[in-house]
Order: sequence, then structure tokens, then C-alpha cells
Amino acid sequence: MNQFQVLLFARYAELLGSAQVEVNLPSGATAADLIHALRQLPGGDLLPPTPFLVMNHAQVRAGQQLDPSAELALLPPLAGG
Amino acid sequence: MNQFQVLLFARYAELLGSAQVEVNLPSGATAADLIHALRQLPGGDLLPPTPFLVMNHAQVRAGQQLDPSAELALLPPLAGG
Amino acid sequence: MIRVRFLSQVPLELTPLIDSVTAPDRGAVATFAGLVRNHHAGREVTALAYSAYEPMAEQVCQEIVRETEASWPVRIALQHRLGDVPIGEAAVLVVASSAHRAAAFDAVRMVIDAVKSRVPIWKRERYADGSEAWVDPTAPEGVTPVRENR
Amino acid sequence: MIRVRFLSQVPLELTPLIDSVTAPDRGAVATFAGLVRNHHAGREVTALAYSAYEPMAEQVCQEIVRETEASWPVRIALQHRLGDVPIGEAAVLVVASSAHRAAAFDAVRMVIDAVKSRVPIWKRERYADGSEAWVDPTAPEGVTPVRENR
Repeated sequence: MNQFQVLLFARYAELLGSAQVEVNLPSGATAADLIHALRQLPGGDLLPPTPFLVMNHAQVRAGQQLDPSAELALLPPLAGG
Repeated sequence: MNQFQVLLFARYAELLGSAQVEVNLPSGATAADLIHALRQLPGGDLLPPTPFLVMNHAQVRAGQQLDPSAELALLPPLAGG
Repeated sequence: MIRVRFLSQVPLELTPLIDSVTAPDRGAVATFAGLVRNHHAGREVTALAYSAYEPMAEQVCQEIVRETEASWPVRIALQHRLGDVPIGEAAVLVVASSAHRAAAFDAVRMVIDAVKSRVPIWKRERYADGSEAWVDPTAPEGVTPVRENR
Repeated sequence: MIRVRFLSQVPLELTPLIDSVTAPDRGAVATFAGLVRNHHAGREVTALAYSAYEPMAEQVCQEIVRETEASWPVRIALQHRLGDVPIGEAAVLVVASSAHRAAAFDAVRMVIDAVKSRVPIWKRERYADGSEAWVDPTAPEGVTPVRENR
């Protein structure tokens, strides 16, 4: 198992009650696995099915494997400008 | 005969040596008549054949009759902005 | 390399940003300022706060500036405000300077479009009735109501 | 009606011009500044002076602002400098404020294009070699040499 730290922002941080969560997943876990696990957390049921996940500031696709040493973050719809 | 006062600007004022000239023309004179007369003045030979003439701030076409009581001005190519 | 700070907790000022990219051979300066409005999606907005995923936002702003300067003969300056922003103050400023105005206009548009679509920044609005919502351009009503922590 | 002065003998300032057209319900502000460049048509420019047919220039600027405000949901501010203008200072400023940015961008472009094509203003340049010329966008070389009075 690997431990993944995931940063949460704005509405997603409110939904899960924290700006950062830890998730344990088997090694080789993909973005889709992580999002599935996040949606099981209290409040996570209100996350969209395919939220915008970034790894080291770059978008990750659903089937992509996650690097446990990378910085992961789940981004609500952007509203800058 | 009517006396027409014509304002000159920028390069045209330099060519004719004055910011304003007076021209006497028969009543009923047109813009083309005025420009012909201006080109006979000292330095006027360097005016273009169809310079931009305005009467009360509005462009005048060659065949249009001039109003002796209106404000006439001959405008070099614009270069604002 | 000097690290440019694109995010600011203090009021943005256009004049120093313009001065940072103008030069005697670049006479055309186009700018865009996005000011905080007092209404959104039909509701009266009384207060507003921006937050960001700051390291990524800085990086993406840097990328946008570099891409734009590589695509047009321009110099770009960009700043985005964070934290509480009063109505009427600037949330974002973009400046493009160029030798000719067409490139400056095009570049400013490209930058502001890219900021809106790519920089991880979020906006929380408070309304005249005391309720709050997250601005969400993907939502049918443009906002998602705030859900208190459980 | 308050008479707006579009022509200025003193340095132009962008901030008060922006403030004159912004409002809490108009969050998008696009601007254009035309600064005096140190080169033109391949020559080094050291000094520059603008002159105008002032009553007509004021009237045409007013018309341009009104036409633009009638064509887009914008408020427009416009100023043009006259007299000697040092390199790097603004010759012209245009501001458009709107509820949405597309209209503000389009309006600024429309105004600056109209200023260049319709307002009776002239520009005399002095070059590093001491010679002078009138800027003439219709001339093949972009300028017409100054001819001294006879």
C-alpha cells in the first residue's frame, strides 16, 4: 500500500472538511482509483465523478498511475480572472 | 465676389507660410474652385491636387458650393493616435 | 532568475505594471483590468474572496506569460489579487506592450482568456441576503452554494 | 452639458481616466495607450510635437465616443496629448468599461482606429541628425520632410 496526500481547495475543501486528506491505495493505483477512494470519504459523495486532478501541477487522466512522491491536488472548477 | 477665409494646419500652413489665407472667388464657387485658387498662391503648388477640405468640420466634395460664412479648413493627412 | 510574483494579497496597481513592460521602442500598450462587480448571476454581491493553489497558480501564470511572449512580439505583465477584494477593486490586471497595437490587443485577450481557463483560482461571493456561494462557470446558475463543514 | 476636453497640453494620466468610466456594475476595463516611440520609419526620433485643428478635433472625439457608446454596452474615455511630448509619454489614451470583456476590447479598438483615421491631429518629428518631418501615413516613406517658409 502507498499513502497519498491530496490537497483540496475551495468548495472541495469545504465538502471534505479539510484542506488535505490522506488516502491509502495499493501500489500501481490510478487517478480513477484515488477519486473513487476520495468519494467514499465523509462529504466525498458530493464530489463530481471526474474531478480535475493534478499531479505536480499537471492534469492527470483517469487511467494514469499515480506517483506517491508527487504533489496531488483536486481542483474545483476554476473561477479566476 | 465673396471672400473666403481658409484655415491651414501643419505642413500646409508651412507651405503657404500662414495659418490662415483669404481667397476671393465668385459667388457660387465650389470646393474645386477654392483649391484651384489656393494652389496659385506662393507655395500652393506643393499642395496635393485634391486636399482634404472641411466646411464647419465636415468634409466637402469637389463639386460642392461653399458657404462664405462657414469655417473652411484645409487638412494635411491625419497623424493622430 | 528573479521569481516574478503573479499573485498579490494587496491592491493591484496598473501604473507600475505598465511601467514594468514599456520601453522607448514599444509604443503600443493594451491593458485589461477585471474589477469586482456588485452583481453576479442576477444577485447583489456585497463581498468577495479569491483563493488559489498558489504554487501551481504562479507556475501557470509564468507559463501563460512565456507562451504569449513567444507567440507575439510583446512584453506581458500579469497580476491576480487574492484574499478579500472590495467591490470595484481590481481582481486581475493584464498589460501587453508592443511596437504595434494589433499584437498588444491580441496578446491581452489571449492572456486573460488563459488566466480564466487555466489558473487554479477560486472565488467565493457573499450576497446581500447573507448567503454565500462558490463561483462555478460550469454550473447552470454560475455558482454552487456554500455547504458548511459537517 | 459639461464640455469634455479630449485634448490636453499636459501629460495624460490613465488612472483618473479609468476612474471616470468605471462603476460597480461594469467590471471589465480595457485600455490602450499610444506612447511616443524613439524610432519611426527606420530613423531615431529625439523629439515630437502634436498639433490639432482643435475645435474640430474636440467635436470628432465627442462623435467617436458617442458612436462607440451607441454601438456597444460600454462607457468610453478618450484623451489625446498636444504640444511637445517626450519619448515614452502617452500621446493618446483610450478606456472602455463594460460588464463583459469582449465589448470592452472591441470598443477600445474601434475608438483608437477612429482616432487615427478621423481626428485632425498632426505630428512633427525631430530626428537624431537634426532634421524634421511631418508624419504622413499616406506617404510612401511615412513622412514628408519639413519645408521651411519662403
